[in-house]
Order: sequence, then C-alpha cells, then structure tokens
Amino acid sequence: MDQTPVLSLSQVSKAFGAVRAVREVSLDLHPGEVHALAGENGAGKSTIVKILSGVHRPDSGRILLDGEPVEFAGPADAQQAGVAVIYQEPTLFPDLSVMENIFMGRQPRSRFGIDRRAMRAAAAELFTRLGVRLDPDQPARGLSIADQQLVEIAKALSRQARVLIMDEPTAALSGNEVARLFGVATTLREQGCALLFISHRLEEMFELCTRVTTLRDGAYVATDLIADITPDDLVRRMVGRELDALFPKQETDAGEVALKVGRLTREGVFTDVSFEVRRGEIVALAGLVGAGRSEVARAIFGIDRWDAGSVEVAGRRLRPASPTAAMAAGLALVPEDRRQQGLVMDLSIERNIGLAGLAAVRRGPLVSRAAERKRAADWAVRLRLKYARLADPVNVLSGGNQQKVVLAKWLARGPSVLIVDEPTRGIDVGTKAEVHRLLSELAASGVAVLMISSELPEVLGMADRVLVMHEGRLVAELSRAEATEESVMAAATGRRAA
Amino acid sequence: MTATATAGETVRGRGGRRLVDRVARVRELGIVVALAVLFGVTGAVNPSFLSYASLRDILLNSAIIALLAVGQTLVVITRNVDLSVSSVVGLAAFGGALVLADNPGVPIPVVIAGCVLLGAVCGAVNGLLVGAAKVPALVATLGTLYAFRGIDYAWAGGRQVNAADMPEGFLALGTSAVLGVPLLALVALVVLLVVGWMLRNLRSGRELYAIGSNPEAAVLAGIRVRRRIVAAFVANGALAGLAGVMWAARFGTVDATVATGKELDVIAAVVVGGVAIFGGSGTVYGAALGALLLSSITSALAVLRVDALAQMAINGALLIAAIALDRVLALRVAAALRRAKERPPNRITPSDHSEAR
Amino acid sequence: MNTVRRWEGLIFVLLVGVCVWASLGVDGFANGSNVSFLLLDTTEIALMALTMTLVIVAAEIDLSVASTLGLSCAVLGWLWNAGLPIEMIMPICLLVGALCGAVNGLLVTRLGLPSLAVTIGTFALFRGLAYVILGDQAVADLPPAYTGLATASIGPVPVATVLVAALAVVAAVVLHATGVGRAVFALGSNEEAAYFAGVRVKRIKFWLFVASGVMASLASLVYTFRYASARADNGMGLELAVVAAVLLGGVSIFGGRGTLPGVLMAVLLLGVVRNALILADVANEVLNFVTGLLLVASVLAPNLGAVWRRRTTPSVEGKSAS
Amino acid sequence: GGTTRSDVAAQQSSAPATAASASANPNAPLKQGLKIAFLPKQVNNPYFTIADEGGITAAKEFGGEGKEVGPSDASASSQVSYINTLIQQQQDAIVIAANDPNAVVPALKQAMAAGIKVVSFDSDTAPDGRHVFVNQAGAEDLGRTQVQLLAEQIGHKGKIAVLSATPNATNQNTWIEFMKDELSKPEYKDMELVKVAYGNDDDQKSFTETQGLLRSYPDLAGIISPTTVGIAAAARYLSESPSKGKVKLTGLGTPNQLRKFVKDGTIEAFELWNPADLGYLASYAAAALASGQITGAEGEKFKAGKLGEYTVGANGEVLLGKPTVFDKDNIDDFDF
Ligand SMILES: Nc1ncnc2c1ncn2[C@@H]1O[C@H](COP(=O)(O)OP(=O)(O)OP(=O)(O)O)[C@@H](O)[C@H]1O
Ligand SMILES: Nc1ncnc2c1ncn2[C@@H]1O[C@H](COP(=O)(O)OP(=O)(O)OP(=O)(O)O)[C@@H](O)[C@H]1O
Ligand SMILES: [Mg+2]
Ligand SMILES: [Mg+2]
Repeated sequence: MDQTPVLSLSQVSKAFGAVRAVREVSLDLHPGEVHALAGENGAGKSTIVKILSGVHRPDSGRILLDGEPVEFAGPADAQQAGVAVIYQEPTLFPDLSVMENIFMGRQPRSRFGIDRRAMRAAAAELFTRLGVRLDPDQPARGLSIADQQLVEIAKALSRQARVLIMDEPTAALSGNEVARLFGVATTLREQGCALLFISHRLEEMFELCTRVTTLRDGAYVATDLIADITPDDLVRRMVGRELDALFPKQETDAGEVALKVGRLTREGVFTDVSFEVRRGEIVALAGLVGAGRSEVARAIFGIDRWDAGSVEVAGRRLRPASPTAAMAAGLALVPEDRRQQGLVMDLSIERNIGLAGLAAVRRGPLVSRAAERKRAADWAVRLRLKYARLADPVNVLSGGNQQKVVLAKWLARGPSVLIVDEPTRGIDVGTKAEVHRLLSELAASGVAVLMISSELPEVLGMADRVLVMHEGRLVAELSRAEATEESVMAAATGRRAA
Repeated sequence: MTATATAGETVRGRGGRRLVDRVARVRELGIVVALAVLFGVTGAVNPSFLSYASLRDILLNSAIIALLAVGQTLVVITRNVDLSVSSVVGLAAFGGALVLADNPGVPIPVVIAGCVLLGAVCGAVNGLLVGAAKVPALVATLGTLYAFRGIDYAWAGGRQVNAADMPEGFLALGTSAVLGVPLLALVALVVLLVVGWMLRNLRSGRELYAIGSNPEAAVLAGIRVRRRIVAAFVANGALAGLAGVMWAARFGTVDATVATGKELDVIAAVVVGGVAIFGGSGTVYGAALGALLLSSITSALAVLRVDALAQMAINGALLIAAIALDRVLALRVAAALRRAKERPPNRITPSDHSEAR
Repeated sequence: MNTVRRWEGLIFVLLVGVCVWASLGVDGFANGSNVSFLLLDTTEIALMALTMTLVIVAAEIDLSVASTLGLSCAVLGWLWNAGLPIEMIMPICLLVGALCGAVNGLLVTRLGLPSLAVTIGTFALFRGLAYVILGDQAVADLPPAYTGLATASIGPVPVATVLVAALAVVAAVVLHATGVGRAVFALGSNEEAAYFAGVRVKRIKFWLFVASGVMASLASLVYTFRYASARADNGMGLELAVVAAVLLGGVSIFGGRGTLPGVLMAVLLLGVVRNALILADVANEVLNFVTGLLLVASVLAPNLGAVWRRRTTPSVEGKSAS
Repeated sequence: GGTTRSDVAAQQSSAPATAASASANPNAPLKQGLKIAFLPKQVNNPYFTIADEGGITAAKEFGGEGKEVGPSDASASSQVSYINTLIQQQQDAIVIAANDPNAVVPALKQAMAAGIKVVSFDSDTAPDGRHVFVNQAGAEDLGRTQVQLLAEQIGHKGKIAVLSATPNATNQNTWIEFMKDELSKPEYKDMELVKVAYGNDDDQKSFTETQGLLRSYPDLAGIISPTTVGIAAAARYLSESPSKGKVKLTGLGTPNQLRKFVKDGTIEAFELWNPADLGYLASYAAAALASGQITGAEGEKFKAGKLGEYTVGANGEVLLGKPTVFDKDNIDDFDF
C-alpha cells in the first residue's frame, strides 16, 4: 500500500496517571481497507480510538491527516476532519428520539427550521440498509444494548465519513445484525472509506479485515496482512503465550430442578415462557436481538413485574418484583448493560464487588474494609482483572475489565442459580476461556446456570441444553446433540417451531 | 418499536393511531386537566372567578412567573438550574426604577433594553461559572443568589422607588391591554412562542436537550457544550431582566427586596410543568402552564374565601396533588401503551423504580 | 475520592484561616461567651445538615426541613397551650417530624416523583399546617428548665453542641462505615445498578426522608427552647442555609459523593464567617455577598486548578469535581 | 407528672417581681460618646431606614455615636445573632424593633445583664426584655382611628376587609384587635368586617389578595391595610381597576409611596406617624437611660431634643404622639 494513509498515528503515547495506556504506537489507515485492532482487555485499543477521535490528546507522538500533522482539540475537530466513531459504550441521548440521536447537530433543515419529515425518512433509510426494525420516533431510553449499538452504527454511517472507527460494534449483536453490518462495511470500503475495526471475536476479524495491528499492554506488537496469519498466530501476538482450548464445558450429571419458570408472561414483552434449569446444568437462552431474553431474565430476578406465571427456586415460589427476595433465594443476575445496571461507575472496584454481598463483609453492624478488600482482591486475581488500585473508581477500567468486575460481584456471592446475560460481552479471548472455565466449574459444583448469549459458538460450546426465543416466545428446546448452528438459527428466526 | 414494522418499512400510513398515541403521550396533559378541574370547581362555587376581569388578573399574575419559568426551562433542560433569578429580577427591577426615577428624560425602551442587558450580564456570570469553571449549577447560583441580592441591597441602601417617581408612560405598561389582553401577558406569550419554536426547530435548541440528556455524549457528538450552556444562562438572565422591568411597571413600588424567594415559585412552576429536573426533557409550554396553574391556585384560594391561615397549606397540598396527578396519568398512559402493543414503543423506564430521581 | 479529600482540606484550611484572622483582627471574637454563642447558633443548621447530607448523597433533596421545623414548633406550642406536660409533647413533636418525613418519602418512593418537586410542595404544606395549628399566636411561657438547658453550656461548649456532636458521630458512622452507608452512596450514584445489586432503594430512601423529618423536629425543639418562643414561622428560610452548608461541605448535588466531616466543617465555617463579619460591623449586604462568594469560590478554586490542568491534557471524561 | 403549663405559670408568678431597682437622677447630663445601636426588623426596609436615620441624627445631636445593624430577613433568630454581637461590642444601648416579642428576650436579658440599656420601638418585646418601649402611637389609637377614617369615607355602611402583613406580625395583630373592638360600637352597626387577608408584605401576594377580596366580595366598600407594603400594592391594584374610588382604601403608609394614589383619587386619606421622629425619640430615650436620667419607671421625664419633653408611662411606655392623617391637602408638605 503505497498511497498516503488518510489518518495515521505516529509514535503516540498516552498515560493516565501511573497507567501507561498506550506506548509509542503507530498505525496507518488507508482508504479502501478495513484495519483490525487486536489486543487483550486493557491493551489500549479504546484509548487509541479516543485519541483518533479527539477525545484524548496524546502525551507524545503525532496524528497525521492525509500525511499532514493535525491536532484535534476535541471530538468536534475530528468530526470536521471526516472521522466518524462508534464508541465501545453507547453514547445516546435517552430523552431524544432515535432519529435525533442519529442526526444531532446535523439535522436536515428546511426554511422553517428542522425538517422532521426528511430526518425521519433519512433514518428509516439507514435502518433499511442495516436491516433493523426501529421506529425513528422512538425515544432512545429503553432500547436494549443491541438496539443502542445499532443506533450508534446508523449514526456513524450517516456521517458519510472518510474514516469510520468501530470499537467493538458487534459485542452486543447476534449473527444477523453482524452480517448486515459487514455488508455495509464492505460497501463502504469499496467506496474508498478507511475503516478501523475492533472486536474480541477472531472470526469476525478474519472475515472482514484486510490488515490487523496487535497491541499488548499498551505497546505496539505487529501489523500483519490478515491473509498472512492464522488465528493462533494472532492470539499469540495478543497474549504472548499459547491458549487452552476454548470451551471446556465438562460433562456433569444434572441434579434436581433449581430454577423452574412456569408460563411467565409480561404483557407486550414476552408470553408464556416455561422452562427448568437443574443443578449442574448450563442452559443457554438463544435468540435474535430483541427476542426478549434479557427481559425474561430481568423478570425472573425481580427487576420487572410479571403479569402472569410463576418462578420457583429450589421448589419455593419467588415473590415477584423483588431482587432482594431473589437474592435471598440464591439467585444472581449478571445484567447485560454493565454501565447502567452492573456497576456504580463512581464507586471503587472493591466497593462495587462488595455491593451485592455486604452481609458477607460485615463485622457486627459495621463494614469491615479489610474483608471487603480481601474479597475484591481474591476475585480480581481469579478473573485476571487488570487494574492499578482496588480503590480506583471502576470507570477508569477498560470495558472488558469492567465486565469482569460485574462477574466478580455476583460470583463472590456464591449463588445457587446464576443467570448471566451476555457474560463475555467485550471480554478478550484469553479471559473468555477463563470465564467459560469458571462457569463450567460452577456448574460442576452444583450451580444451575442460565446463560443468555448472542454468540453462537459460545452457546454451542457451553450449553447442556439450548432454549430458543423468538418474538417473546420460547420456540424451541434443543439438547446438546440437537443444537447446531443451523437448528438454533432456524428456530431463532422463526422458521421452525419445536 | 411496533409489531408490524418489518425491516425497512417506513412508518407512515398509521397516522391515526399515531395521533392518538401522541395526544396521550403529551406531557402537558396532566396540567391541562388540573387547570380545567381548578377552573371548573372554582367557577362553580364563585362564577365571578370566570369573569373577564378575573381572567385578566390571573393572566397578569402569571405573566411574570411564566416568563421566568420559560427562561428557567432553558437552563433546566441542560441539566442545570438557576436559583439566582429572583435576585436578578430584584436587581433589574430596582435598577430600572431608579434610572427612571432619577432621570425622567430617559426613553423607556432604553431602560427596558438596559435591564435586559443587566440581566444578561448576571446570566453570563452564572453561565461562565457553570459552563466554563464547571461549578455545579446549584452551588454557583445559590452563591449568586446571595451575591446579586447583596449588590442590590448595597445599591439601594434602603431606598424605595415609588409609583409617583416613575413616569406614567412606564407604569401604563404594567396595566394596559391590547384587544383586551394585558400587555404583560402578551409579552410573556410572545416570548413563550418564540422560545418554544426555537427549542423545537433549531439545531441549537435540540442541542440543549442533548446536553441535558447525556452531557458526556454531547461532548462526543461534537456539540459546543460550554457555549450552549452559557447561552442558556444568558438567555435566562435576559428574561429575568425583562421580568424585572415588568415587575417595576406592574407594582410601582420597588425596593431592594423585590421578588425575594420567588426562585422556588419559578422552579415549582417548571417542575409542575413536567420539565425533568435532571434535564433532557420538558417544554416551555409545560413550564408556562405550570406557572399559570400555580397562580390560578393562589387566585382561586383568595376568591374561594378560604381561611387565610389555611391558604398556604391548601396551596401546598394542591401543588403536590397536581404533580402526583400528572405522574399517575403518565404512568397509566405508558402502561396502556405497553399493553396495547405486542412490542413496547417506549417503556417509561426499565422498571418504574429508576425514574424516582 | 481524591477530589473529596482535597476539598475537605480546603475547607479545613479556610476554617482555620478565618478563625486565626478573626481572633487577631476582630474584637470580641475570641472570648468564651462569643465562641459559645457561635456554636449554639449553628445548632439547628448542623442538626438538619446531618441528615440532609445523607439525603443529598442519595441524590435526593429535602427542601421541606425548615417547614417541618415550623410545623413541629407549632404543634409544640399548641399542645403546651392545651396543657400537656412538655415531656409528653417532645416525643409527639418528633413523631410529627417523622410523619412529615414519611409523607415526603412516600411521595418520592411510591409515586416516583422527583424529591425537589415533592419537597417544594411540602415546603408550603407543612408551613401552612403550622399556621393552621397555631395561627398567629406566639407561645412563650415555656418551662425555664428546658429553655435554660437549651442555652446552657459546659465551659464554653453549649449543651446543644454536645447533642450535635453525638448525633454527628452516629450519622458519620452510618454513612461511612455501615452497609446502609455503602448502599446510600451506591444508589446516589447509580440507582439502577444499586437496585440490580439488591439494594432496597425505596426502603432506604424512605427512611432517609423520615430521618430528615425527625432531625428537623429535633432542631425545632432546640430552636423553640433556645428562643423561648414557639411560632408558626419559626425557622423560615433555613432550608437554603442547610443546603448551602451541605454543598459547601463538598457533597455533590448529583449524589454519590460527600463526607460528613466536610459538611460539619462547612457549617462551622459559615457560622464563624458570619459571626466574625457581624462583629467587624460589616454591612449586611456585604455579608450576603461574602456568603455567596464563599460558596462559589470554594468550588471554583479546585475546579480552576482542574481546568488549568485540562488545558495541558484535555480529557472529556474528566468529570467536574462535584 | 411532667412539666405543664400551670406548673410554669405557678413558678413564674411566684417569682418576685423585679422592679427597676436603680434610682433615676433626672438632672444627670447626657453622657458624651454614647454608643447606640439600632436594630431594625430588617435592614434596607425604607421605613426603618428613615426611622434609624432619625435616631442616628439624634445621637449626633447629643454627641453620641449611632449605627444601624441588622438582618436582611425579618426573623427573630437573626436578630438574636446581632444582639449577641452588640453585647460583645459593649454598646451602651440597643434600640430594637423586635421581630418576635419573646424570642429576643433571653438575648436582651443578657445584654441588660451586661449593663446595656435596651429600648424597643415600633414593635415591642415582652416587658422584661427592655427598659423602655417607645410607641409610635397607641396601638389602640391606631386601630380605632383607621376604622374611623374608613367609616367616614364609606358613610358608616358596608362590608370592609383588612389586608394585613404576615399572620404573625405582632403590631398588626394588636391593631386589628382594636379595629374589631371599635367596630363593635353601635355607630358601626352597618359595617361588617368580612375578612382579614394576609399579603405577607409581598407585592405579588398583596396584589392577589386584593383581587381576591374584590372578587369574592363584589359589594366590598372598603379596605384597611395597616402595612406599608400592603397599602401600596392595594392602591396600585385599585388605581387601575374599575373599583377605583368606589372601594375605599386606607391604612398605614408613607406619603412618598402613596402620593400618586392620593392625587389620582384612589385613596382619600391614610395615616402614619413620622418614622424619623420615632427613631429620634427612641435615640433620646436610650441616651437618657444610659446617662441615668431615667430607669424606665412610670412617671420619669426626659427631654428629647426638638421633640420636647416626654414622660415614661405605665409599663415603661413612651408615646410619640398621635399619628398624622395625610390627604390631598397636606400630603405635599411631607417628604418621607
Ligand atoms: N480515563 C482513564 N483513566 C485512567 N485509566 C484509564 C482511563 N481510560 C483507560 N484507562 C486505562 O488504560 C488502559 C487501556 O484501556 P482501554 O480502554 O484502551 O483498553 P481496551 O484495549 O479498549 O480494552 P477492552 O478490550 O477491555 O475494551 C486500561 O488499563 C485502563 O484501565
Ligand atoms: N430496559 C428496557 N426498556 C424498554 N424496552 C426494552 C428494555 N430492554 C429491552 N427493551 C426492548 O425489548 C426488546 C427485547 O429486548 P431484550 O433485551 O429482552 O432482547 P434480547 O433477546 O435479550 O436481545 P439482546 O440481545 O438485545 O439482549 C428489545 O427489542 C428492546 O427494544
Ligand atoms: Mg475498549
Ligand atoms: Mg439481551
């Protein structure tokens, strides 16, 4: 590639206090390429994104636009220069409609101010391109994480930028949406746009990208043509060592029923959902984005009220709409939206981990800081958390490490029924294996696990049984043997009812 | 999200249903209902409450607070608040009155412009403190609430400007009417319509909502957050300045204590009007209706021969009832909408607890 | 964490600075009777600020405290006129305060109304009820045993201050060292996540409002006995003073941040500044001006530092040091 | 058995009545350099500004040093802070207009114990909280004359209302009591007091209350507003309404404030004492106390500069004189 890159970084470094997030990294983005950025959680990928988008100013090194050095004083400057970004965490305005979220600051105008009709049409057109069913007039509040991510994608596309940066755009998406996104990305690439793509799913990188740059601990490792390397090579570059097999679910004998959901209904959301999870079992709940899986989980855990049906834990009916009662019965829920539901961003790592189990760290009426810290430290080690100090607020952690804190918070409680909603969203390959091993161990020790996941390989690799939801109903139950990519997708898209 | 919308289908063609939803979802509905109830009941007990003269008085009474509520809405939408408005009103009212009293020759429009400017300057101080120096708005404006009032006191030094000291032409502004509608109410109405239009149809207006809805995302979206926040405070200050002149013209007697404590009335109007106190949603129309509702309650109590000592308590109770009614209606509508469809268009909150703040 | 500590340090330095300046430069400041009066004069604000801190850390606000105080005073006066023994009236007053708090709490937690709106409403309602109960009367013939106690001191330390100190310790332990305190911080900073973690959000908030009401009525007892006068308009306008002190103490109005020692120092600082300036014959308008300035400046100073640093390394994520 | 009201009453009545023990020397000269502090209900209130200026002028006359200090909110608790300060500053005398007759008493007692003389003016404290009360005009006089003024204007016939300040304003409440008493006399049998409304000394509230009175009593004949803020707001409202001149308005106000409304016929007549004289007299009373001329006992006499000689009446009261009635003919003679 000998043409000048549209945007490049040269020897860029960035530190946050003592944490050197990015160290002398160089990166070129050429028109007509999809460039992958790979690295473990906390390797510095999002920091690079934020440098390219003007959010952070590098401590040293330069940003070059069309070969000329530039300084971005803020995101507005980067946008001016034709850089569009999908950030790792959705950045929507919950009170505004989806279409306004997409076009904020660039709303189509007519003589009488903002032209809502034109804006609606433009948004609808974008959704068609992405194959999304969203009402442009709907407020962004209440969108599922996946839908939020799709709005973010639409927003970035609408900018018709020269450079499109996508920080884990697929983390919350399932196969269908990913395929559509890749279609759009390919078109853009062919039109001469430069794309930067970040994902923890290796197969996606190999499918979409032309080159890949790897980071490890903030430092540049290598840039390779995708065609030249294998997934194993890439993992070795990222992790610096060999990895174990990915999905080590051990066979266990299912025990008695731990969680029994009977004809659960929440009007307008999901209908007549019945299933059981036994001790020692991992049951996956699969389906397309928006099928209502997370909603079922929330209702079981008592976040939302249900209109009909029942939930039993170890044979005892659960009081509706009380997370406290659910927790007392031994239930735990790792929610899908870590920023809103999983973590208190301003609180420290240790306090977040301690929050769900204050009873365990109490000495008399007082909280024992030592016990709290020990509990946090133990789990930080087990989950290979990358952090500076346990007293740091969680919002300085990288996305994947935040997810680990959420996991730690719930695992530390030692639940008997564990519901995990997208447990490995944004988690790197190495840790993902770790999480899977953990889930598998928990199951082996008699915990009943209900796992919601949009990643088919994860579902197929981990689950003893697969339940499939489609438009708010349970449409299929597949045993481990029956569950294949085809059968699950068929049920999830409503092509086959069981 | 609607059930029938398949990929790519545009959402036209179901206009009827949409309209019903829209009306049901209008945030201001609750206040309109509350107003109707109030006028109905009071009018039934004492029909003179609905007479032209009485309605005129109510409009006049609410004009100043409505104007302030419109300005306050601009600020509240951005997830800020301006407690100092009452002090700005006092400052502008006294300043304007003093200039008129001491220099009878000064043209009235110049005085009005001067007061608006004075208000804008005060607003700019708040705006810079909040927008540029990142002082939380409540702290900053609680501070300037004291500070501006202090300036006012120092300036007045115990002096009072009386109706006799001010030109007739100026005082007439406070009482004259155009086609039967009081001038002050007209001013408030024009301001309301202009600001309402700007908030809905200008990019800058929408950006205020964006800032309040998610300040961090607003920065990432390339919005000039600081500039917008300062602008909102300046506009609010200017409106407070205007309200100050209106105050002087209306009441005729002006000293340094003018409008003390009115900030809570203004915020109550805004909140009753359905403007979210944590930013991002609400309209100036709601705020103005809120102001109208609050002054109507006061007027109604005065007319209903309610025992004077009980007025305050009833006023508070009605205020709470109005907010509660509004909230219950909103919840009902939301629940009905969820049930009415297979897929939810918009649940008010994930579960109702999280909107408690 | 860091900002909080820096903030408290700043308030502390200011407090010491003002004290030193006043002792050296203002006649009549540094003597026992003045110090004792100064402490006594902060009692009601300090009492209400204790619970207000918890309420604001939980991202709510209670603007009705001063009205609750007034209502409790009115009830006291009314029952005293009716001939009840004072020892029986006092618990009734505390109960009235608890009821007021419960009304706020129920409206906020059960109906999900914003507390700012609710307490602006009850601000009028409670004060109005006070007028309904006691009307325009002033009850003054209160038992000297109690009015005396309210102004008595042990050395230069007023008895009322001992009460404040004891309750401050309780409040500080609850907020900073118990599970409830942890939960309050969590729900103030992200209510949804706290709820997902099994924190009984509504219950805690409800009891915080109740506590705030009880504290306001406790303050009303001190107030009534201290001034030997129970009237419906007692303590009018104190709510803003309380909120100002809490904010000056470094509690974030958006919830989730703040410490009790900071707030107590802020209460003292405001008291000392007021006292010293009045003693120095500074005009009232300047006094107001200084109060306002102090409030703004205390937040501004650390922020300007931060802004300065951001100039060199911009980071949009750097949250304001609230 | 707890502490009840009767216990306290018993205790208090059994306590020996503390009479002014020191003896007065009517011939003692006024001391030079007396420090006299004026503590109004509220600073920056034009009425008190005038009154206190009167007092400070008097202090200059007799070679003393006067100053005005006080809160900007009219609350008893802030006044107490100021009293404490004045004690620390060792003033010779405090001249106070009390926001609450009782709440300031403990602090004032401390002041008296520290040798400071206390004069109350405008609104009194409980008698044991001061040495002398300088009364602007007998409460009784004021209450009755306002009714008489209005009765003349409406021909002793019709419904009337009172627009007061706050429900807790002590002096207003006393006057209203006397108004009611006056109205019970036979010559007023055709007049009916239909309502006491409270404008809280707030322009807007007073406005709304005036409107409310006119709406709910369409046949209202007159309004008495014994407070300067109230009467100004009511006058302003009436002057623009169809009821101007029909609904009579009287009460207490300053000539400057109401000049316009007297001239345009909204108000026929109203009354007030001269606030500057009130402050002036209070200042002399304070000086007389501090110099030992008087102790506050009934019958003692002192000279008050240009105002002449005054006698301390029962309960330590000194009466300024009768209020002045202002109308079209004399209003231009006054400027305050
Ligand atoms: N604002 C911040 N303050 C302090 N440290 C930060 C901040 N942002 C990032 N870091 C640290 O910088 C390092 C790199 O973070 P970054 O978010 O770039 O990782 P990442 O590669 O995107 O990881 P992930 O795959 O988990 O998203 C991490 O150690 C993180 O804790
Ligand atoms: N908190 C919420 N408030 C309102 N609506 C929601 C909320 N969460 C999800 N929804 C809506 O309900 C639908 C079902 O969402 P849900 O999250 O249950 O789907 P899912 O099967 O878990 O898919 P996903 O992979 O997106 O999590 C979504 O399309 C979304 O629009
Ligand atoms: Mg990242
Ligand atoms: Mg989900």
